[in-house]
Formats: sequence, structure tokens, C-alpha cells
Amino acid sequence: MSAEAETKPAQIIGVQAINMALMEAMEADPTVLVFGEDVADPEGGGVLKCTDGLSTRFGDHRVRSTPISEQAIMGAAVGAAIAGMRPVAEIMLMNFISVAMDQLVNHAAKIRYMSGGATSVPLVVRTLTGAGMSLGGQHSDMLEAWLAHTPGLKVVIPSNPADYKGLLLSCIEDDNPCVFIENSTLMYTPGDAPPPGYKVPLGKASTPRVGSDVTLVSYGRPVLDCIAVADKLAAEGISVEVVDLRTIVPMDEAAIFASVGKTGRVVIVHEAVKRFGVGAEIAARINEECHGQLKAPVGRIGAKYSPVPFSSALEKDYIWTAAGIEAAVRKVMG
Amino acid sequence: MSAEAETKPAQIIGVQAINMALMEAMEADPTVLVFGEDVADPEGGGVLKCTDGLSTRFGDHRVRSTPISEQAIMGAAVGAAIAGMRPVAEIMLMNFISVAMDQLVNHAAKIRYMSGGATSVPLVVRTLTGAGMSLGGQHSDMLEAWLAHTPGLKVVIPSNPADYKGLLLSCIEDDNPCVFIENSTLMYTPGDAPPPGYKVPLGKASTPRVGSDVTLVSYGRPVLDCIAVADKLAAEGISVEVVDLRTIVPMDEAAIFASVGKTGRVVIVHEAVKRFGVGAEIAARINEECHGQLKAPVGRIGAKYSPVPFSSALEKDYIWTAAGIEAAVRKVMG
Amino acid sequence: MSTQQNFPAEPGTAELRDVYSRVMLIKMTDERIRRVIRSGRIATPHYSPRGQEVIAPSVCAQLNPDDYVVTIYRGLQDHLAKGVPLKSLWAEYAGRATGSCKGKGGPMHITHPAAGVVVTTGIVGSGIPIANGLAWASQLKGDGRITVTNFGDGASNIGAFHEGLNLASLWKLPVVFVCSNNTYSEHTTYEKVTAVKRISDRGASYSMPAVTVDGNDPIAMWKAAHEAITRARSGGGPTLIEAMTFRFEGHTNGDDSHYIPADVMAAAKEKDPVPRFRKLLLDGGHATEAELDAIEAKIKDDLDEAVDYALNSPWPDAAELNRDIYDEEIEA
Amino acid sequence: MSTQQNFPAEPGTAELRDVYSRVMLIKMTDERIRRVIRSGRIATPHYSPRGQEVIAPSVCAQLNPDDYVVTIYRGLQDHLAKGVPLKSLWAEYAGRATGSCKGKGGPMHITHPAAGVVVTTGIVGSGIPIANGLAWASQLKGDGRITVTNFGDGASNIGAFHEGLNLASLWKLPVVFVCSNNTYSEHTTYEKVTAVKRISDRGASYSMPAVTVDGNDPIAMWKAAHEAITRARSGGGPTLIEAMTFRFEGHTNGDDSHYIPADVMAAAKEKDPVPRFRKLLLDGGHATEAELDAIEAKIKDDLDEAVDYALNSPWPDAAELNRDIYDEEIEA
Ligand SMILES: Cc1ncc(C[n+]2csc(CCOP(=O)(O)OP(=O)(O)O)c2C)c(N)n1
Ligand SMILES: Cc1ncc(C[n+]2csc(CCOP(=O)(O)OP(=O)(O)O)c2C)c(N)n1
Ligand SMILES: [Mg+2]
Ligand SMILES: [Mg+2]
Repeated sequence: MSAEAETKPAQIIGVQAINMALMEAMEADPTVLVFGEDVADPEGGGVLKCTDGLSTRFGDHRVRSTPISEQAIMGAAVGAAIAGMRPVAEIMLMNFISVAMDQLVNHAAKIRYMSGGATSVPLVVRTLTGAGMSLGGQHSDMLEAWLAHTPGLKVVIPSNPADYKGLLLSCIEDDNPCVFIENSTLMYTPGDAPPPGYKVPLGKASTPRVGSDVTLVSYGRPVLDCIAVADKLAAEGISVEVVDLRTIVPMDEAAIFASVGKTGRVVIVHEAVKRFGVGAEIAARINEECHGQLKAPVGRIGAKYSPVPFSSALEKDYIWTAAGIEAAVRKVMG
Repeated sequence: MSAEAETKPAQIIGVQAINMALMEAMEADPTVLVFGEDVADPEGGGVLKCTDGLSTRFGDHRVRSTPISEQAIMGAAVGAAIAGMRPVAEIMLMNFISVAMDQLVNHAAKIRYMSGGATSVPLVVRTLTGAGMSLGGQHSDMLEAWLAHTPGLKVVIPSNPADYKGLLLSCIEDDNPCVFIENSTLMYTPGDAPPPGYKVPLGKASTPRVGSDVTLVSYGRPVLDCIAVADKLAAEGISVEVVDLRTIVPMDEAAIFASVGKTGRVVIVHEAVKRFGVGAEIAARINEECHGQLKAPVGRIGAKYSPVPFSSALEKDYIWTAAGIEAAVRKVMG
Repeated sequence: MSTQQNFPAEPGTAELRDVYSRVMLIKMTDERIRRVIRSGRIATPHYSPRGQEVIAPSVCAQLNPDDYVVTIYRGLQDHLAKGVPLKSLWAEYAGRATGSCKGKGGPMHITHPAAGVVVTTGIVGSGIPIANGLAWASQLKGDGRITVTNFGDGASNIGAFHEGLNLASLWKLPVVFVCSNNTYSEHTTYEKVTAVKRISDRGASYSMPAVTVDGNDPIAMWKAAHEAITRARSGGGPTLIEAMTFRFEGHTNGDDSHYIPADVMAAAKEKDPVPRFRKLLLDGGHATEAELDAIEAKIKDDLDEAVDYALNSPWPDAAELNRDIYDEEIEA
Repeated sequence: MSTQQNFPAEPGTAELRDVYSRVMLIKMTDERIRRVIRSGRIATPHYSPRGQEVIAPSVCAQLNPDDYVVTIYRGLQDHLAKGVPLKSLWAEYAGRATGSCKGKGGPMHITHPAAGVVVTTGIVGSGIPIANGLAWASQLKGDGRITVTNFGDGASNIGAFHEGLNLASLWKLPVVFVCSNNTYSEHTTYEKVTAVKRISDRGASYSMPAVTVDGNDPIAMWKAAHEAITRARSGGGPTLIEAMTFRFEGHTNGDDSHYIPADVMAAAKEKDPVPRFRKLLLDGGHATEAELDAIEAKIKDDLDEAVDYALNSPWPDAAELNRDIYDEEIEA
């Protein structure tokens, strides 16, 4: 084994990170419950194997495969949370929250407030989504803007295995309802394994690349392309800072404003449909708070205003591209 | 009867405007169907009487009271529309679309696209909402941002009886799924009755007040306060233009940019939660398109980041106020 | 750990008097609420339980304080039968800081964990899946609690009902599903929207014991509830109770029931459960006129006090707008 | 106006041969799809109907071309049985401009109105309420059409099923609800998630005629479908058919069915409906080996041609991104 290989941390993928976080959380806290379609071991421990081994280790009273009944799943999470448990419910794909929106937005998000703080709902919803795999219009949507517009929820979208693990643990420990959004591609993308016990606080952005000319604000899968573009442009002498938000609610606005204050130029990149997306709020906030400091209009990249197309020929042009990010950076550079 | 009274058009309220539009549409086109909870005459013609008289006149085959089954209602609308009808489904209150979101966003909005244009879904969903009546957290939400972020839907929010009528007729004639959002207060607020056959095209803003110093961009119930503030400030010599968007999708951006191009100052006002709301997209677009022309940062007013409180003591401070609009106008005036 | 009280399978004098007191508390509170709303001193939607008062007390009198109740907008009967204090209830109706939800939730969302009232929802059917979650937690903790959830006949046609009853049956959850069948959903009759003769017939879809009972008969209601509660508490799983009743006061304030044929309303009022219950107590020698009058007098005093308390309570402070959205205060 | 064809209550030779041809078309197309996907020439999720081929043809052979079919992700059997042309189907699988949805929808959303295939959905249960809408339109127009909607056993636990069957029964809609019960929802067994012995028992909740039938038996399936179709077409309202079957190829490509016990799979494969059907035709003198071989040969040729067509078709143009979102083209 070479010296280099020795110092390089082990690589894991998102699926493993999720599994590690759930194992640790269930081990540490007997009130943590895991349930959803196919999650128990007789069902294979989840279609992606995220929950593999949990029911064997912690028992089928705490880890349960459910019927295809998203309202019942989400409602059970709400009730169990009110009764003092820490349910981690899986909604197999994010589009399916559309059948459970009532429980999520009218109940999970609002019960603490409507009860005047008499009850609270410390649940986690894990859900998977993302374009780029030819899954078509009903299996790929990024709907975080709906959730961010729903006060009472926290919304988390990590970009790498270490964050998957660290943020999921924080969601489970958090006393508020958290929606944890996993990406179909990232779940198989390797990254550095975090040390045991690793946790990432909610509401704190990371800065995978430090730079001084332009800020890229992003989250989730496009962060990888932001980093690639930053590295490419560094060779040309364009210094790009990449801010990975990690959580949409609460949002680390201080990190955004600090970076934009430094660079004066910013491009926001997300996978979701651009129009009325999270990027609109970020852009509006930057324009409000960094008004005198902007050297160019805020750039925004998101998916086209359309359902997600099936054909790979269309899908690749539907979402962001590295080339598009690069072009946007060059544009704000003037 | 005085001469003045003779020239003043008759006054109607929103409820009557809706009823007139439905009557006209059902009369003109036998494929128009009306259904939802309590809408037929044996059930009183709707809880607000919007659909009063329809089932008696057009028969209970075309006008049907349904079970409390919003998924079944929305699904029936999708299917009937595909089969060539023009269903107008009522979802009693906007919060209840949360139980029917799947049919609305995964199906109504996407079916034309996913079928490559082989089918289309010309349905209308009428729904009621709005704060200010102490209906609490689950009966008052403005959720138009969710719908606007869902490509394939059209989204309409009128501010006065004439527009209620004219826009509803346009929605029914439109070949796309339209969500028509009524406001609980406006439904009882009188306004000029439109002439028979009156129609308002989708995607065209109106300008109830023309001005040159500041633009107020709004829609729905806050438009009334925008107008009141414009009138008040006119007396002080501040000239306020009020742009009433009327439709959120498609949005009359040309009207917004033209007005802001003229005034250089703009405040956006809506009832929905400000954060991640429709105003964020409008602000982002103005900053993108009117970059050099802005004399002050774009102002934004919306509800606080919280569920809708029950107590009138809190509810009044939760949403926009006329005083808040006035202060925002003065602020952008510098 | 929930105290395992032993309630008799049939109500005796003590039980009937207990239930009756709760029934009268509900009836008189509802009447007072409607009066105060009409007077303009409180502005809120209100869903009267007048005519349906017997159901909740017959169930709740057999529950422990820490058993959970999940109810709906028409929930006053559950709130009071389960023991939400009159003062915090009234203050919530009045939107005051001293209300059970600090004025933030309102009558449609009354919450009082000390009385076991943990969820009141305004969305038809949505309490059902939540009740499962509460019951699942009890099952896991082995705390002996059961969960009762109330909903209307109209709710039996919504998806959440189906998903909820299926899961409860599969997981043998300690839940009692109480459907108060007043034969109307807002303005619509049962037959027009429900493709089954009795809602209890739907129990078979979930292999769940289900029964239809006269919800205006305190003895029949007690017995049905006793069986269901015993089943839930002993690990036998859920039960569906369809309690037949009627509502006399319109769906909500302002609704004059114009869509209910006069003869139907008249026949229903003939069966008003409250005078019927009073007669049962008197005829059966369970109580004297004087004793029953004393109950009413006491409730009247309590109501006077509660209304006074509510209307003289402070409004919530604007700072409350920033609280209880999350565990930590935010700038809302 | 839908042509009122008269199909016999029991299938004769002609009917059985018709059904068998469709069955074989489904089986061979599915096998080819899996082969082409494995070869890497097409990248798409695919939900194999292998093992379930008899159900859809037994129904669709008794439908008119303009009758509506609503189906789901596992819908290949319905698409083919109802007559979606192989070329546009294959081109859609390949994401090409010539696909039935121009490559925009993909296999999970195959749409071909000329064949009556108007909705294919990827959301479990969601086709049911939509089927009602189509059927309601037919009822209003008096066009004589009926609507068939297919879904799995797992779908019977979701809210849309409940709401949809209730409404269909109330409005006496001309719908046939076909539940293909393969005893698995993805990796989960029927018993673990369904609190009723037979899904057909749920018909009672909606006062709806319901029947459980061996979905691998073409004669039993034909008869059950005939009764339901006749009922729907004559204004008698909806029927629920639970067709018992099994899937041999995993939930989707990549799934090796590891969660299905080997003996369960072996027993199911013993009952493979396709060889059984072939035997029935031969034993009953309905067809000769040579005739059946000719059917297969023809299908093979058609498949060769369709695959070729699909893989040589153009990709959709980027301009398509702006089309079909609304009736008018927009800058997406
Ligand atoms: C999902 C949903 N749809 C519609 C409503 C509006 N709504 C409130 S109460 C009600 C009628 C409910 O009838 P039922 O379940 O019989 O209860 P009841 O009011 O008779 O006690 C309706 C339609 C709602 N609150 N939630
Ligand atoms: C609302 C919803 N939840 C979950 C899924 C994911 N999913 C796709 S197919 C499936 C299993 C469906 O089982 P069943 O209804 O029995 O049909 P089968 O696949 O066996 O034909 C699941 C859970 C989905 N598509 N929609
Ligand atoms: Mg009722
Ligand atoms: Mg199945």
C-alpha cells in the first residue's frame, strides 16, 4: 500500500452514509424509528439498501415495512413524534410526497405553532429524487421550494457522503420536522468517509472552494459541477468560491452575503425548475442585502420550465450543465 | 334616482361574478361540468352559493355534489378533461389541495407533456382561501407559489368582481389546466358589474392606478390596499402606479418591466408568505431585467414566515397592511 | 404508565351520572359559545355538537387521563369530555394569550396534552393516520395508553380513512375509531356520497371489528366503547364504532340547516339525546331532579367564570408571531 | 359512438386464439425489451409483466378500439393488448422523436389515444380516479364507451383506491377495475401490508360487485371480464376484478427477486400462464403447433422491425423542450 493510499480516507457512497447514520442514531436513542415501503430486512432492507440490517439489529417493532400508503406513513410519523418518538419515515421518491402533502404541510409543519408550543413534531422524512436517470416526469422532481415556502419545516439537501451522514444525524436529533432530500445519482457517488460520530449542524453552509472573483451558491448534486468549474477556471486565473448551502431551511444567509460581499459577483445553481425556485429567494435576498456591492446582475441557473423529460436527449438539456455554469461565471465576470 | 346613480354601473360581489361566469359557460358549452362538495342545489348550491341554480338549470348530470374525496374530485376532472369535457372542479378551500396535489401536479400539469401532446387536460380548479377571518392555520394559506413552480399549470388570482368573472370564463375556455384562486374576503367585496360576455385574457396585467414615481406590483386582495395607498400618496404628490398581475402563470412580465422602467422603484406585495413566495421570482426577474434602471432596491412585502395564526390580534400583523405598503413606498422613495 | 382502571361493561349509576355531567357540560358550553359568538364578543368559526353530546362522554368516561384523543373541527365534545379545562378552552376561542394554544391555534386546533387532547385538526380524515402514530408509540413504549380518534360520516369517504384503518389493523394498534354519523357532510346527505349502507360495514375491508350503535343512547354507547377500549388495551387491536346521531345546529355558525327537510330535522329532535338521558336517569332512579339541576347550576357558574376569564385575558403579544414556529424563536 | 360488438360470455376457439396472440405478443415483447436493455442499447426502467400476461388480453380482446384503458408503470401488457403499435411503443422506450409520446414520457407514460390508451401513470393508485373521469365523460356523452383501469394489489391500500371506488359506485360509472394481484408490492408480500384476505372483499365497502379470479386462466378471466364489461356497458356500473397472478422477473430491471423464497417462486413458475395456455389450445383442438409457431414467428418479425425502427429513429430535437408544456409553445 502506498503512503498516499494510506492517508486518503476510505471512500463511501451515499447509501452507506445513510445506513451508518441510521445505525448510529438507532443505537444511541431507542426512540428512533424507521419505516416506509420495503425498509425492513425481509423486504431487502430498502430498495437501495439504505436501511439494510436495521430491522435485524433493532427489531421489527422499531423498523417496519409499510403498505403503499403515504398518508398513513406520514401520519404515523406525526403521531409518533407527538408522543415522544423520533420517527424517520421514508417516502420512496419525492414526487410521492404529493399524496402526503396534507400530513406534511398542514400537520407536521404547523402542529407546534397551532398548539402554541404544547406539542412538537420531531420527525424526519427521508426522500429520494433527481433527474438525469431517464425516470421521467413523475419520478425526478425537486420540490424543495414547496417545502421551503412552508414555515415550520427544515429542509436539507446534502451533496456528498460525509454530509449525508452528518446532516441526517442532525435532522434526527433536531426537535423540528425535517425533510432530508437524497439524490439518486449522489447515492452512488463515492466520497470521503467521515469519522465516527461525525455530525454537521443544520443551517451552516460549507465552502468547498475558496475564491475571490465569483461566488457560486448551490446545493445538492450541482455542487459537484460547481467545484469542477471552479477548478477548471482556477487554471485560467478566475478565482471561484463555491458555497454549498447544505440546508435550504434554515439558510446560511450570512455565508452567502459574506461571500458575495467579497466577490461582488454571484451565480446561483440548483437542479429544480428555475422559475419560482429556491434560487429566486436567494437572488432576491442578495439583491436586498448586497445592493451596493454587486458588480454584475445575480446569475441564476435551474431547470427549464417544464416537466422532466424522459429521453436522455432532452433530459441533459433540461437541467443545469457544467458548461452552463461556466458560461454564467464568464458572463458575470463581464 | 340621481343622475350620478344612473351612470354608476351596478355593483356585484365575487360570489355573483363566479355564478354569472359559470352560468354563461355552461350555457354556451355543453361540455362544461361543475362538481365539488355541496355544489348542487339540493345541497344549497355551494356553501357560499357560488354554484347556486346551476344544477337546477343544467341538470344533475352536469352539476354534481361529491363525497369529501379531493383525490377523486381532481382525478375525475383530469379524466373528464382528457375525454374532451371542460370540468370546473371546486376544492372547497385551498389548503385541501394538499390532499389532491398528486392529481394536480403529477397528472393535470404533466399529462400533456408526458404524452407528447397526444392528450390535454383543459380543466379548471376553483378554490377559496385567504387570511383575515380567524380561520387559523389550516384554512387560510396562499399556496400559489407551489403551483407556479409546477410547469404546466396556469394560476389566476383576481382582485375584483369583474376580473373574477372575466378571468374565470377565460380559464374555462383555456386548453390548459388552470387553478383559479378566490379570496374569502373579496368574495363579499362589491365592485362594478362587468357587461355581459365580458372576458379578461389570461396573462395580461391591469393598471388600476397609473403613476410615475413608484410601482406597486400585486395581485389578489392586497391590490385594494395598494390602490388605497396610491390614492393617499397622490395627495402628497407621490405618484404611484399599481400593477395588478391577475395571473401569476403566465405572468405579464412586460407590464412589470415597462412600469419599473418608467418609475425605477418598485415594491411587490402579496398575501402569501414572503419567503420563497411569488414575490421572490418577481424581484429576481426585475433585478435581472431592469438592472441599470433601479433607483432603489426592490421592496417585497408578504406574510411572515409562520403558519397563519388564529387570533385576530396576531393575524392582523401576520399579513401585509396598508401602513406597511405605505412605509415601503416611502422607503424606496428614499 | 397508564393506570389500568376497571370500568364495568355496563354503566351503573355512578357511571351514568359521570357521563351525564359531561354531556351537560358539552351542551351548555356549546349553547354559551353560540350565544357569545352571536353577541359579537368572540369571532370564530364554531362547529356545534348539539345533538351529538352523548358519544364522546360515553367513551371518554372510560379513558384514563393520559389516554390520547385526536379529534376534528367539530371537537368540542371531545375536548370537554376528555377534560380540557373550561378556562383555557374559552380563552382559546377568544384568541387570547391564556388559551390552550396561546390563541395561535383557535377552536379548530385545541390542544391540551395534560388532558390527553394532543391533536385537533381541521382537515377531514387527517386525524386518523396521526392517531395510529400515537398508538404505535404507546405500543412500543408499552405505556398501556390507548388512542381514540373521532371523525364524521363524511370522513369515511376520504383516502386517509382507508390508509389509516388498514395500517391500524395490520399493526394491531391500540386505537378506537369513533365515527359520529350525523348523516350529513356539511350540506350533503350520507346516501348521496357514501356507497355503503353502514360505515361499520367497511370494517370488513380491514378485518377490523366494527359496530353500529345508537350514539344517542348512553348505555349502548358505553357498552360499545367498553368493548373497543378493552380490546385496544389488551392488545387486541383497533375497533371501528359507528355512532348514529344528528346535529341540530347547522354545520357551522351561520348555517341555518336550510338543506335539511323540516320533517327530518323534527324527527331527529324528537330523539334529542339530552332530555332522553335526563329521563333515563330520573326514571331509573339514578338521580333526582334536584341533583341534576345542581349539576347544571355548577356548570353555569363555571361557564360564567370561564367566559369572564377569557374575555378579560390579554391578547397575545406580537412577539408571539416569532415563537413556536420552530423550537427556537426566529424572526418570522 | 362505440361499436357494440357482441362477445360471447365464454371464449370459443376464435376468442382464445385472439387472446393467445396478444399474450404471446406481450411475452415476447417483454423478453425482447429486457434483452435490449441488458445489451445497453436502451436505458430505461422497465417493469416486466412476465407471468401476468393473460389478464390484460382477456379483458382487452372484449373491448372496442375506442374504449379507454388507464394503466400504470407495469403497463406493457395493457398497451399491447389494447393495440398500441409496436413501433411507437419501442421508439418511446428508446426515447426517440417517433415514440408514442415523442420520447417525452417514456415507458411509464405510454399514451396512444387511437388505441384507447389515454393514461399511463407512475404513481400507485392514481389511475383509478382518472378512470372515473373518463367514464363519467362517456356516461354524459352517451358514447357507449367503457373504461378499464389496471393496478396492482399494493395499490388497494392507497387512498385513491378508496375514493375512486366509492365515487364510481355512487355515480354508476362504466368502469372495470382490474387489480392484478401478484402478491407483491415491490419487495413486500401481500399479507404484510393488506389487512383483508381478498381484495375483492373490499368491493362490499362500495356496494360494488367484486370477484377474485385466477388471472392465469384465460377462460376464467374472459368470463369475469365479460360479466364486468357487460355490466358497465349496459349502465350497471362498475365491477372490481381481482386477478390472481405472479411476476417472475423482479419488480423492475435490476431486481433479482432475492426477497421471494425460492419455493414460492418455483411454485409460481409451475403455473406459468403461457405454456399452460398453449397446452389448453393444443389439447382443446383450438390450434395446431404449427399455427402457434406461426404466431410467434410473425411476432418475432414484427419485433425485429420495431426494434430496428426505434433504434434508428431520430432523437427528439432540443426545441421539443419548449413544446407540449402548454397548448402554445413557450420559452421553457
Ligand atoms: C379534506 C377536507 N375537505 C373538505 C373540508 C371541508 N369540510 C369541513 S367539515 C366538512 C364535512 C364533514 O362531514 P363529516 O365528516 O360527516 O363530519 P361532520 O361535520 O358532519 O361532523 C367538510 C366538507 C375539509 N375540512 N377537509
Ligand atoms: C404513491 C406511490 N408510492 C410508491 C411508489 C413506488 N412504487 C412503485 S411500484 C410499487 C409497488 C406497487 O405494487 P403493486 O400495486 O402490487 O403493483 P405491482 O408492481 O406488483 O404490479 C411502489 C411501492 C409509487 N410509484 N407511487
Ligand atoms: Mg357528518
Ligand atoms: Mg403487486
